[in-house]
Amino acid sequence: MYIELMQYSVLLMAFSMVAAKRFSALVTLFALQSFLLFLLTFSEAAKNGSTRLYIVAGLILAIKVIAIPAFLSRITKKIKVPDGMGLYVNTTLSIFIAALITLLSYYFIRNFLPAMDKEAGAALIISLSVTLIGLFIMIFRIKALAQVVGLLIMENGIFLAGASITDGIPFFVEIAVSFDVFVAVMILGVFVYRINSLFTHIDVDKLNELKG
Amino acid sequence: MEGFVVDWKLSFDALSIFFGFIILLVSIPSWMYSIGYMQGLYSGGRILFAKILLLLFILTMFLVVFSANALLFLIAWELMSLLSYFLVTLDPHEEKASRAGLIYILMAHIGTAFMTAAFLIIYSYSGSFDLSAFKETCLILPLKVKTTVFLCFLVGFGTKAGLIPFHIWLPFAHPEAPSHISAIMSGVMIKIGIYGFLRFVLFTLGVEELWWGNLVLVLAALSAAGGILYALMEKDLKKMLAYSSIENIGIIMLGIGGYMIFVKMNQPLLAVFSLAAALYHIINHAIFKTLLFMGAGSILKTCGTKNMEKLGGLIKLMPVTAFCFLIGALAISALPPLNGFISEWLLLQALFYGALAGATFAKMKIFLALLAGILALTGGLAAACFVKAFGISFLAVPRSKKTETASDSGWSIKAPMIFLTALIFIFGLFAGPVFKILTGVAASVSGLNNGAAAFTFNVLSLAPQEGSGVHLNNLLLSGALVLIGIFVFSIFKVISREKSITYGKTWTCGYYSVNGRNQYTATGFSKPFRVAFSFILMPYRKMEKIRDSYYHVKSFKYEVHTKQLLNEYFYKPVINRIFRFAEWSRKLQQGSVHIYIGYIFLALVFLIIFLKRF
Amino acid sequence: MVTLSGQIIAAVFSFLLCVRAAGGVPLEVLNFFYIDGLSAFFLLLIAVSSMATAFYSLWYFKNDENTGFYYFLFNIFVFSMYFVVTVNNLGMMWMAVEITTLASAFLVGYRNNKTAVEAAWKYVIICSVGITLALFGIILFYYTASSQTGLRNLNWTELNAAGKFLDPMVVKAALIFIIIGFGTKAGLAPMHNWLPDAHSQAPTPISALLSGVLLKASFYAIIRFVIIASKSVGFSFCGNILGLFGIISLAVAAFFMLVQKDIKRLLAYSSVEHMGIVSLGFYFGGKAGIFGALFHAFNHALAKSLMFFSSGVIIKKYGTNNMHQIKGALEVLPFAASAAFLGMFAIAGLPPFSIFMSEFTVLYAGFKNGFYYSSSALLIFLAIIFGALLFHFSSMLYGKKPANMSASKESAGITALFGVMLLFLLALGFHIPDFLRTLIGAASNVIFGVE
Amino acid sequence: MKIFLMLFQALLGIAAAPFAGGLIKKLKNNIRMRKGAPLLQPYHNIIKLMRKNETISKDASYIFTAAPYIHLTTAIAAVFLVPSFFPPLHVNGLGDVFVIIFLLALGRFFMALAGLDTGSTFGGMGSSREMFLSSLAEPAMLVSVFAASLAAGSTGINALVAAGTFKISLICSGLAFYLVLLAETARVPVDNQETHLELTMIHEAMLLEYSGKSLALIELAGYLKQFILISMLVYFFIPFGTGPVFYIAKFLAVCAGTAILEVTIAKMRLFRAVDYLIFSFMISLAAVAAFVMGV
Repeated sequence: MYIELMQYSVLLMAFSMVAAKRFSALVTLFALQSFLLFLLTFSEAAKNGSTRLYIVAGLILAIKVIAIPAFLSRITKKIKVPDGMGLYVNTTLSIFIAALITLLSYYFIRNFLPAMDKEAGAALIISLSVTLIGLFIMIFRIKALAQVVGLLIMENGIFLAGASITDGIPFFVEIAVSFDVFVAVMILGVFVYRINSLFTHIDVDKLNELKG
Repeated sequence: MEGFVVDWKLSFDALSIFFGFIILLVSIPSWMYSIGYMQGLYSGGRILFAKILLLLFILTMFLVVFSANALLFLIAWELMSLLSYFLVTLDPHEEKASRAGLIYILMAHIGTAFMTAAFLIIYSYSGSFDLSAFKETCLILPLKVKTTVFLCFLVGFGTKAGLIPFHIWLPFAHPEAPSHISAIMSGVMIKIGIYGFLRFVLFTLGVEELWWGNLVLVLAALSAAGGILYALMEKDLKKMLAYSSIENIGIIMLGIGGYMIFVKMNQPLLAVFSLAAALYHIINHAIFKTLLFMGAGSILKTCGTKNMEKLGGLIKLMPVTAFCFLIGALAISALPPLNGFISEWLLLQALFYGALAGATFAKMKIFLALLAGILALTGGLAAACFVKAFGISFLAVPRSKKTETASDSGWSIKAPMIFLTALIFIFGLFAGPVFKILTGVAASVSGLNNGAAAFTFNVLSLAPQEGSGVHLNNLLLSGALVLIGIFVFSIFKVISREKSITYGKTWTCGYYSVNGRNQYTATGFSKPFRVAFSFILMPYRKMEKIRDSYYHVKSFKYEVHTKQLLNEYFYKPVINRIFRFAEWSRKLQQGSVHIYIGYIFLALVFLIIFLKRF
Repeated sequence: MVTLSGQIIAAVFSFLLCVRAAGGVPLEVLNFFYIDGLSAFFLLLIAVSSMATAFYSLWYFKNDENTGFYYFLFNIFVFSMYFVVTVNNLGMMWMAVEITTLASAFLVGYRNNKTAVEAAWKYVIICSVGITLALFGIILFYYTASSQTGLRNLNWTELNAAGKFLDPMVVKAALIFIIIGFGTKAGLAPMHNWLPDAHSQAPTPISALLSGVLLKASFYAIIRFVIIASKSVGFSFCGNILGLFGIISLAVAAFFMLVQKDIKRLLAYSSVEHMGIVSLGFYFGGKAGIFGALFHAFNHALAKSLMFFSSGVIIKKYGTNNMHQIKGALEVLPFAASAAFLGMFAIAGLPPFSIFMSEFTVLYAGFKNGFYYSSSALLIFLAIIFGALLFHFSSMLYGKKPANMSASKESAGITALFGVMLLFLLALGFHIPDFLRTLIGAASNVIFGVE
Repeated sequence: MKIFLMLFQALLGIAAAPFAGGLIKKLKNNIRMRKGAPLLQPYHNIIKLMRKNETISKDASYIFTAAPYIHLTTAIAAVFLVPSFFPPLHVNGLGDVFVIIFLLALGRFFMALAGLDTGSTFGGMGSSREMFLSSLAEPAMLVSVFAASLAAGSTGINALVAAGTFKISLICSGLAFYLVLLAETARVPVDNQETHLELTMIHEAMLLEYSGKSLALIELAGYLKQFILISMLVYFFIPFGTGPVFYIAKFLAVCAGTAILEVTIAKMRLFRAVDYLIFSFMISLAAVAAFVMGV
């Protein structure tokens, strides 16, 4: 019961991230979403008290809830860019599109994977739509950092899928993936620095020297 | 089957040997010619490079002709194009040459693409690249497949041979290449295209339907007439020769198309006859086109130009070249008693007897008569074209400084030309025996019943059909000509007692001085044709007044050009379309990473929606 | 130097593995590494071109100091690719692919100027997106596997064994994500957009490595999943999707190459084209198609590295990527330019070079299995691409050299490298050595699931 | 025996050829109510020219000197092929009716070269126009002969002579051939032998530089050509009646017709002549069509 609730609230987080205008808000919301994931895994762990799930939950807490948001907000402090992250489409339309995306994933799962049982299906719908919403944010938000967060949201969505429809993908893969994410974010951060120092802005849509 | 293995199986049947002979016939003199031709034009290292390339080129041609395996054939074929491309663009500074080479190799490649398709279609039935296997498979191919294959072959080989819709590379590549290369390309390489057509369409695929033959005949007629018409318009000597190659390919294809329809009209004897005539013309064209290109080359070497408007009076300055060129011109205009005349006469006979024999094919009679007419027109235009070529560039007074000081080149240039001139006479005079051999070739490769006996009346004279009372003994004819000539000459020597001959200025309505500037020009010579055929040639003129003040026009600049129908209305538009589309498509990639991710998203959505379709 | 020797050792080692695996008996190391014919084949591919690249890098960076960082990343990059093709666990494989991205990101941005960083950014972002989608696919795979057969790990061997029990619909759904995800990294259009930027901005050796090996490595990942999926949904489904992307890639490459100005971008698009051909080979299927595709991947690795190397020499000399500013290269750098020219004919698929053979095989598969339209389309696009390549290269190589430029002597080692590579291409065109033949045979056996 | 007869016939033809020219001139003048030159004037001209000194342009080469001989030689060689006074006489090996056309072409080729040889503008213009017209005339001539030989079943001279039946196809082809004949012999609708205004001349312009003996050769060759063509017309296309008498009668008739025609119609512009020749080509094709229909 509360598991579904949490899953839906993850989706809700995604929506609210779509609605977010300022970058700091985005980061906070991301931390929140990750925290929900942490709770999800933790409860799973508590239910069938397996140590490896505890560890995974701990990893999430460490990396996604604490480290990465901290890192991101530190970057935002370091590079003095306006906090707004530049919207191609305004929030209302964005939310509408996000809704459409959710519908799409609903259609997809229900049409193509009818064999699934209800809960798994619902979870899959949610995670897929979260993933795609992350993709949406990467497409329709101008600033580099927004794209980083978008990537992270996709990761979250996938993690949700991994956690809910399967009983957790194999252990060391799990760990590897989360470290991987961490490294990726680090590297992206470095590049954000570089972009800022070279271009004195992080509007990646202005990065269009190379074309054709 | 895992990967293809090239097996180096060669076969030496009559057709291959015939073409091998032609390769030798042309490449040996050209090789010798190249020695004298290249020195002074290129640096030493480049000459060596060119020689190696030339050797490889000739070898690949042999490989193409003798390969008994389609894959080997294909590889050798493409190699041939590649090497000749390198030879065309021998001088890396020549922007024009590199552009010409580009067009050439591109067209060649497209042709090869068609051939590849055809080969693969056959192979997917036969499962082996062996030519014999191909032959067996082609018996059982369904008709639609056969037609497809035929069309592919027609385009593929037609491109190499320079048949008219696919000819555009030829007038670019041949003039830009070094002359000995032009000689080989025009003399042999385009014939290799014919070889491919014979080998794969006639003797592997077999003639399935009458309209195939008709199609070939129509294209051939187009090539013959169109080629010579464009040749007539040219004032660039080598370009003119290139166009005339197109014409001759047309004539050869007439013979081959004749074979195709005669087979369908079940006239095996005629079929063999017409094919043999085509083979004869292949030899002849190889000889005199090589010779003519060599002549043009030695002019280019000494006068530094191949523009007729700048030449003139060379018959006194370089007599040997002039004589050889004259003989070549006579031969290529199909004038008796030289070899070109023989093959064209034979082709006319083939058409005539075809028209006579095809009793059940009433409309074929008219068609063949029309073809005969076109052949005659071609002959007439060819004569005009070469009167112009020889008359303007060799006769009268030099038209430029550099031409006045021209002189015959060294022996390594002269000897091959003289040799080929001799060949022209030989293949003209001993038509009987030569034709006997060729009919043997045609009969044996086509597997039709051997008419070799039927076409020669006695050892020396040709007879298209026994009992028709038509014999041509060229030896006799030329003997008669010579005798009569001597007779006439001596008679007139006798009856007109020795009169004094005074040498004076040329009379031009009392105009005081005749010099290079006010002679008749090549452009002027071809004017009537330009006007008469303006519906094809679409001539247009550029006039430009060069004035030093508003009132006083110092001089006029006047140019006439003709348009290439196909280029204007087919090739250029297509190419422009492609480029415009490409330019437009660049808009899809404007550098915004967001849009790029958007593409991924769209692809995903597309697949999700159409998942059931896959 | 260290790097080179390291690479050589690795190459020798992987070569041994190939010899081992060519026998067809897969080799498992502590249930973590798994090397069968397919992996072995790709090992060989990686080994050859990374060795060559290491050698080339020595020349390329001979004049600049502190290249330590470069070589460090280079090695990580290469070894992560080795890891991709040898590891058994698909999750690990996914991670390895991600690591290749992360490692090469800094290499792409190595020159650290505006364009370089821009390219690197696009590279990382787009590839990470793709990879993430791929992960989703993997999870779907794992989901169906675990729910159908109670499988508890992601080992390829076991998934493959469970192949026929998987739920087809889920597999199809998963496959979409897999192909789009890894396809992004394999440079299939329309997910290819990072590729020209990255190739044009990276240092030349890295460009060579990217299109020579990286694309294949991620294509290898696709193949792995296709093998499993074909068990339940049949090969043709996977083939069709690949075929769609293949045709799109060819078309995109053809038209973008026509109007290209930057030589390295040109080569990048030609890589897109060749990946398209490889996937078309899978589309056409049949033994011939697969064989052609794999062989083509190998040839392309060779030829494309050669192209990048030689044009790198030209670029270094002229100091520009812009093809309109390069003229008369044949005069300035006879050897490199000739190598580039011949290599151009090679990648354009002219005989007697080996790429002709592989393309021919692929085409044959197409005609044999009745894909007349796509085969003809392939032929047409190949013709256009040939025209484009020749158009650009003849304008670069021929013509008069710039007045201020003088013909300089070229490094013998590099010339020798070119010579060797050309020789390989030529030799493979005439005869495929039995070793390679059996290796590719083993690989295609793996694909067909023949024991 | 046959050989001697043949030689005799040839000589007779050569002797008779100028007469035809004279006859046509005379008739034309008479129709115009003029007295005109005597019938034998052509002979006088030729002899007179033989006696005269010759002037040759200093720019000319051996082509210029050789051309008249070659021209005449080819004409005479053709005479050996054409049936004239004794129909069935000709050397078998010498070929067929196509060969006649080729032979005439050879002579023309050299005349055209000679026209260019002196570097005179008119010569060039003349040879250009000559080649132009002849290249257009050639297909018409060939196809008309083609049609006739279709009717005869062979291109051999004997067969053509023997094919003695009237047919529409034969009339058509005969008409076509006659039109070509007018063009080839430089007669009125296409060219005008009597003009001496350089710009309107075609055939004459080509010979402008010639004088003396060479000119004599050329004139003789011209008469021979006319003789040959008329004989061909007479034998191949007007098939009734054989034997020398009929031949001469028909020959004279054709000459008379030509004369009348030349007087009554006017010369065409050069580029109208194109239509004229294409018209004759079409007629000859029509002849083939008629033959196919069997009429």
